[in-house]
Amino acid sequence: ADDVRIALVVKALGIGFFEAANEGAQEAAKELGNVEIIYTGPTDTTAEGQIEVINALIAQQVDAIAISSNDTDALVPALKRAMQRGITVISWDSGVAPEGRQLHLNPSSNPLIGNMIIKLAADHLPDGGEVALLSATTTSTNQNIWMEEMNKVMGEYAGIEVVATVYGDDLADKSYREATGLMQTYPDLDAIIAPTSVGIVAAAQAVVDAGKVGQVNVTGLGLPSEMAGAIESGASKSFAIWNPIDLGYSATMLAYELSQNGVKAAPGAEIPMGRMGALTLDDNNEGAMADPFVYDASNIDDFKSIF
Amino acid sequence: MKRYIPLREAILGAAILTLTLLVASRFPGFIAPSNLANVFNDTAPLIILALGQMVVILTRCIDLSVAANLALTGMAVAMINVALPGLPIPVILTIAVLMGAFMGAINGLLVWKLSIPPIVVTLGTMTIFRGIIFLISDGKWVNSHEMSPAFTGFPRTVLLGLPVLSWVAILTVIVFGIMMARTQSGRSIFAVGGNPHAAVYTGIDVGKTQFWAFVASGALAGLTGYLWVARYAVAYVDIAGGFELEVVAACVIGGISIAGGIGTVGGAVLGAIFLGIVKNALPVVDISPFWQLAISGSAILIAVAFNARSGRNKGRVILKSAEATQ
Amino acid sequence: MMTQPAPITQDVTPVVSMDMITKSFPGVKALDQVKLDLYPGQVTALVGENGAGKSTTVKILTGIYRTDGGTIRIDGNPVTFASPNDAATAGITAIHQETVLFDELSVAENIYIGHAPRTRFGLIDTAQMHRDAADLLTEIGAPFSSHTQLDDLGIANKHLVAIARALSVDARVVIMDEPTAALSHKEIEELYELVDTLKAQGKAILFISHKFDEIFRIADRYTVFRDGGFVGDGLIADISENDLVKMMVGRSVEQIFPDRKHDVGEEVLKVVGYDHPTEFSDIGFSLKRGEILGIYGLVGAGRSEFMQALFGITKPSKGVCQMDGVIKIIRSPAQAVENGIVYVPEDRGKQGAVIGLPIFQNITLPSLSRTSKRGFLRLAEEFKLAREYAERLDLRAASLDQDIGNLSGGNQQKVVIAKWLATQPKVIILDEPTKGIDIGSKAAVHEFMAELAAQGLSVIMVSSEIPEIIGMSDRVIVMRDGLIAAELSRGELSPETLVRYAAGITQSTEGAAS
Amino acid sequence: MMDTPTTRHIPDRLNSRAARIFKSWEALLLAVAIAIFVVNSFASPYFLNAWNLSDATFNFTEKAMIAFAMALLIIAGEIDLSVASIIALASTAMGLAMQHGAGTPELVIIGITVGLLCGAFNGFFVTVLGLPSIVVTIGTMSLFRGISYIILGDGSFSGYPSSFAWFGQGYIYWVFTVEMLLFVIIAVIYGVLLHKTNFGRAVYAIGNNPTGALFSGIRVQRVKFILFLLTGLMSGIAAICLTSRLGSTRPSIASGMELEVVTMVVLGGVNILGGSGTIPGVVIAAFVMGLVTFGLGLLNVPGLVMSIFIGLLLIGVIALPRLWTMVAQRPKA
Ligand SMILES: Nc1ncnc2c1ncn2[C@@H]1O[C@H](COP(=O)(O)OP(=O)(O)OP(=O)(O)O)[C@@H](O)[C@H]1O
Ligand SMILES: Nc1ncnc2c1ncn2[C@@H]1O[C@H](COP(=O)(O)OP(=O)(O)OP(=O)(O)O)[C@@H](O)[C@H]1O
Ligand SMILES: [Mg+2]
Ligand SMILES: [Mg+2]
Repeated sequence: ADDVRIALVVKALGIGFFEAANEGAQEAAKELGNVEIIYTGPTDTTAEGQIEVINALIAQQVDAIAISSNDTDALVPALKRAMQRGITVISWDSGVAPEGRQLHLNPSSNPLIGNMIIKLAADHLPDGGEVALLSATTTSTNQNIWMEEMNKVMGEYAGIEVVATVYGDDLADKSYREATGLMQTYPDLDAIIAPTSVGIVAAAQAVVDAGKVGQVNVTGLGLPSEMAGAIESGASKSFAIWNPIDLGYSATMLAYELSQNGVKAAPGAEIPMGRMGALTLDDNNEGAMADPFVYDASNIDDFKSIF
Repeated sequence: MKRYIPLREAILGAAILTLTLLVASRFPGFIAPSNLANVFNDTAPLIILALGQMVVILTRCIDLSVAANLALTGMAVAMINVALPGLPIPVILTIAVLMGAFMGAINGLLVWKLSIPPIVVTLGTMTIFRGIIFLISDGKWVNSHEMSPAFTGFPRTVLLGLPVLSWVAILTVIVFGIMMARTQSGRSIFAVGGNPHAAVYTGIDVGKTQFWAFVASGALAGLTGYLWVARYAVAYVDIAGGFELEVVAACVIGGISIAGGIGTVGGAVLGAIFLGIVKNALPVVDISPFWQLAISGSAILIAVAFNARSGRNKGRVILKSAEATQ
Repeated sequence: MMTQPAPITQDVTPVVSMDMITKSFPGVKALDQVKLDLYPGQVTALVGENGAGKSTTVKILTGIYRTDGGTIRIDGNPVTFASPNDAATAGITAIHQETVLFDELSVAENIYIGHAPRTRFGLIDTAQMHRDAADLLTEIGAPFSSHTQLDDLGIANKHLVAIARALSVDARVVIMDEPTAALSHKEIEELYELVDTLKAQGKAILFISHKFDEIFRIADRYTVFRDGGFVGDGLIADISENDLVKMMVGRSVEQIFPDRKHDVGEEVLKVVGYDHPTEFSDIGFSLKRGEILGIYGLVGAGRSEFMQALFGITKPSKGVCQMDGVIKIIRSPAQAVENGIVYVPEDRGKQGAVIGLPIFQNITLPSLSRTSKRGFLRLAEEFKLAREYAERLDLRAASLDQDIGNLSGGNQQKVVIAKWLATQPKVIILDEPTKGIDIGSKAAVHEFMAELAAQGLSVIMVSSEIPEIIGMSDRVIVMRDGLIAAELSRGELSPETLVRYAAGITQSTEGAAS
Repeated sequence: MMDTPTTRHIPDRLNSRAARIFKSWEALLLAVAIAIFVVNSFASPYFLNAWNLSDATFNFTEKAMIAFAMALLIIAGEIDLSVASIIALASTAMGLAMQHGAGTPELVIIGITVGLLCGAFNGFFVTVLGLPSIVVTIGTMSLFRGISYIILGDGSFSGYPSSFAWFGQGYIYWVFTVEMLLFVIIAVIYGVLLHKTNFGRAVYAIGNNPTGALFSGIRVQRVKFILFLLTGLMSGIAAICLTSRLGSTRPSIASGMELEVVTMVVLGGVNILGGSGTIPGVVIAAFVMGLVTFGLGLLNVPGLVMSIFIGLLLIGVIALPRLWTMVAQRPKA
């Protein structure tokens, strides 16, 4: 029989995080035996680019699409069409609106992440202090949700004050400039929280260049391979991320279950995802994979060559 | 009657000064010398590229491929650095300049030998260069920890209080200043843009001059490519995406006429600095960064409208009575 | 003859000698095995009709074009010019027919671009350059500084810069391609003196001109080309003006103007009080049916500017225009055409012809409302209209959908005239209709003009040529510095009167006004 | 000359219609399009499928709508680089209106109005103030999108009425989409406008010689202003389609589209310096670009690699004929 073709659609090609997810997907494919992974995505992080990719995938009549989306709403019509043509659609990492997918796999639960990013900063500021947020684009779905969740728990971190939120658009130079701007505007800044792998690296570089290592702690979500230098220089004391390999692996497993084993995605359902256990869906057909994992000087060397 | 050129620059300079003082009135820290040095350093790549673009625009061409050239060179030298971490920086610099110049030469040759309009050529090479970055890098990033400390350290090494990046920009300004004002090639560039037909009669090869303009712009883009990647310590496909328009905007704001032949080094530099200040001031004065795009757009419109006004109506005056009142 | 020619003997060896020179452009053989010799200390006039190949020869001698065949010798040694720089090195310099200068650069830079003095470091020595330029300008009597931006100079002064540029290289051969076409009376005299100086310095001069009085005044020798071929050469002293014209055209040309009845009809156009802030003031006149109104003045007198105001291009600050007694507001050429006023501009390439469009589309461009139906084109109608007028004007073209750019200048002019006749105008303005046109075609244009007038069309003819003005006009308006200096009836016309009013020299006391 | 009664006859045309068509750019481009179609059919088994081909048209329909107006503008010697930003602004305006309860008809009117206003704004700077259009529209390109950013910031609009989805997602009949129908209608309108009307003739005349056109009684500035209006209008219509297709508005919508539109126009044989070009050429170019991107998409070739093909195509189709004539003329010299 022909291979089962599962398309892993990412926000943009060439981002380390997604490359790692692809590794996980390949691992799942090997485990399942008859699966071919089509790893694809636009070359820049736009919804229009993803729609063209989706159209091409629909045309190829792939069996399943697992997508990390650039836009919650804009992809819905295209993905709906995919489902009408009998293609299984799930989203992972960065979700699409419920009507555009069968289920959504969160890397972790949003409240956990929201709490984690502020906790990472607060842990190093026992006496409180000023922190600023350096996010991705203004339209990034998950960053916005995490920041919202973070705001909900702010009360538990007395003395920590969020002084500003800026956007680096997931561009290294813009993030760098925004980080530099933050340090100039708020000379007493104690930490920069960047819940994005591009922003956190740029912010760490900006802190090093401004000679503020030790004064400003950069934390947030990043990849060990990219953050190894920042941990070493001390610009970042710790950061968190979930394991993208596991994420790609789980997404592939879920897509396979839905498309080949007749599993229905419905609230409350428990869907197996190989070595990662099972995903429990909530009322929105969403589920969380695992807790984010914290990296610091003690463990970074074990992970920096993996992803 | 038509000595407007210094006036135009004086006005732009005044605008920059006013802007700076306005920001400083709310945030005195902005005009601290260290911060101004920072702003200048931040603007250095734009200044360097604007000078290259200026030369191209003066010859009645336009180079939309500078940002893609920058990104490709940046990626290439980053990958070279990863592969051969021991390669000394002068060698890297040479490679960057030569690579950039080579890409500029491709543009130049298509314009010179095949007479394809520059906007078409560079629109094409812009996408081709970006595509090639994707091909050679496989879309992957080169991250700071993969680069050698010497590689990332060079542009930020501080000499006499300023980082090398700033010094490179200053040096470029001086070299171009002398070249445009006091050398045969500089004058040829003005001549070719001012009146290509007459240039031929004067023994200046129009196509060849345009070719060299593209080479110069390419070489500067290559140089900036290395500096950019080293400064931000990261290389990926999309770096400096859309930067070509910012470069053109800097030239336009600086009074470089898109029709060729008119413009000065000072204008291009001031245009770049103006944009640099706007960009750096917005986060400081707490205007949402979302305003930046609209502000630079308006600046361009005001600048061209103003430049056109001052250049307008230098027709002859026939009436003796009118001449007296001039 | 005012200048005493240097003693001429046949055994002087030429500095430059062109032989069997051939040059083709796609579709035209511009030069076919021509020869031309230039002698030291002598002025050689090169004469020929439009398109005879004169300027092409100049461009070959200055290294702008390469020959397809033939040899150029300098002092008897064959040379090849690969670029304008080679020709300059060989000591050949030229004042070209078109002004080829740079508006954005200073006068000194214009003079020295390409060969500016250098400092020890190889940089341009600006101070030295300005000193040298100032010397040159004084020498040719130019009344402006070397620091002036070229843009600020008038056309005649620009021409002086071109002359200075030609003199800035230490040349042995100086070429002047219609140098007097853009100059006024006084400057022309100065140019003649300059030519004498150059002759005295032993330089060989090639002088191209359509003006025969000029040729007979300053040339020592002549060479005649016809249709890209060599016809003959010799000493000016040995030939009469009539014979030279005959050699040039290949037949004898009657240099008399067509006979016309000068009875004119009722008033068609009346212009009152046209004013413009800088260009002209208080212009008023009336024009009758079938009349040819000549407008005379020195170059730069504001004639074209006023005509363009009448045609709706330049906006006058005040003034009224009446057609057949009805006041019309003309704010654009489109309105002028609607009211029956059309304008054949001076600058044919830029303003007259739409190069790139085929002939028939050029002709129907202002008449589209008649050939089309509710805004939709009807090609058959267009061809019909275009053919009618093309044939009436005896246009020489391969087909009606040929690009107008491929036509010779004279034929382009015919298309422009056809374009306006097709609109069935009441008033036609012809701005320098014979400028740069050779003797043969000139007569044809004059005849045609007379015929239009006879058919009841009113003609306004702007011209800087006194014989043309006197020969053709029923009435003449002389303009000076943007004002009407005089209005003269046919009986009052004489060259002296015209020049006097145009230059502002009156017998009365106001003579010193300018 | 008038007294010679023998009038010479000048033929209307030298080349027959067939010869002209055969030698035209459009013929060359059509050959390229057919070649790509054939190659695609062999390269991917999924290519020859009505639904897939229908989906593929979305790759170019919206861009092509703008490209038609842009073609006229470029032929007249001007350019509008702000079209993608007009889409962003029009889409943002529609989003705002939608939030205030506007229904589908109002949204359409608003999209079109904003497009026209933006076009008028560009037109004002170019025709009234006499500024070069490339600079003006580089400025408005930042300005229009900048306004979208100021309004939307980090937000986005979604939740357009379901009837609004018709424009970008609806089908007329079987695989034929609403956008395809719009594309065809607009192509025909612009084809007729450019090639069959006095207005079209004026556009060509202006592009070849604006001064000459003015001196021939054409209202040059008015024509140019109308062309900017039309380009704005088309951008407004494209904004309606794109917004409807995406079902949401973000300020980054359609970014970079202006260059694709210009590429399409130039590929279609329109001289970037003005004066020549045809609508059929642009139509074929739209298909060529759509076929290339879709064909490569089926092979899962990343977008940036596709852009290498587009870039090469753009330079190649212009360079090859010139290289050819250069080589052909060499032996003669
Ligand atoms: N660059 C060119 N391309 C094509 N044809 C040309 C070119 N230059 C000149 N010709 C043609 O060559 C012929 C000779 O032109 P040339 O300019 O030498 O004439 P001329 O004798 O100077 O005329 P005039 O008295 O009008 O200045 C003309 O038929 C002209 O159309
Ligand atoms: N300073 C100048 N710069 C550029 N062109 C000029 C200048 N002065 C005159 N000209 C050009 O020289 C020509 C003659 O000038 P203008 O038309 O003003 O004179 P006129 O008396 O109105 O007309 P004509 O030249 O027909 O006698 C025109 O083509 C004009 O454009
Ligand atoms: Mg000539
Ligand atoms: Mg005139």
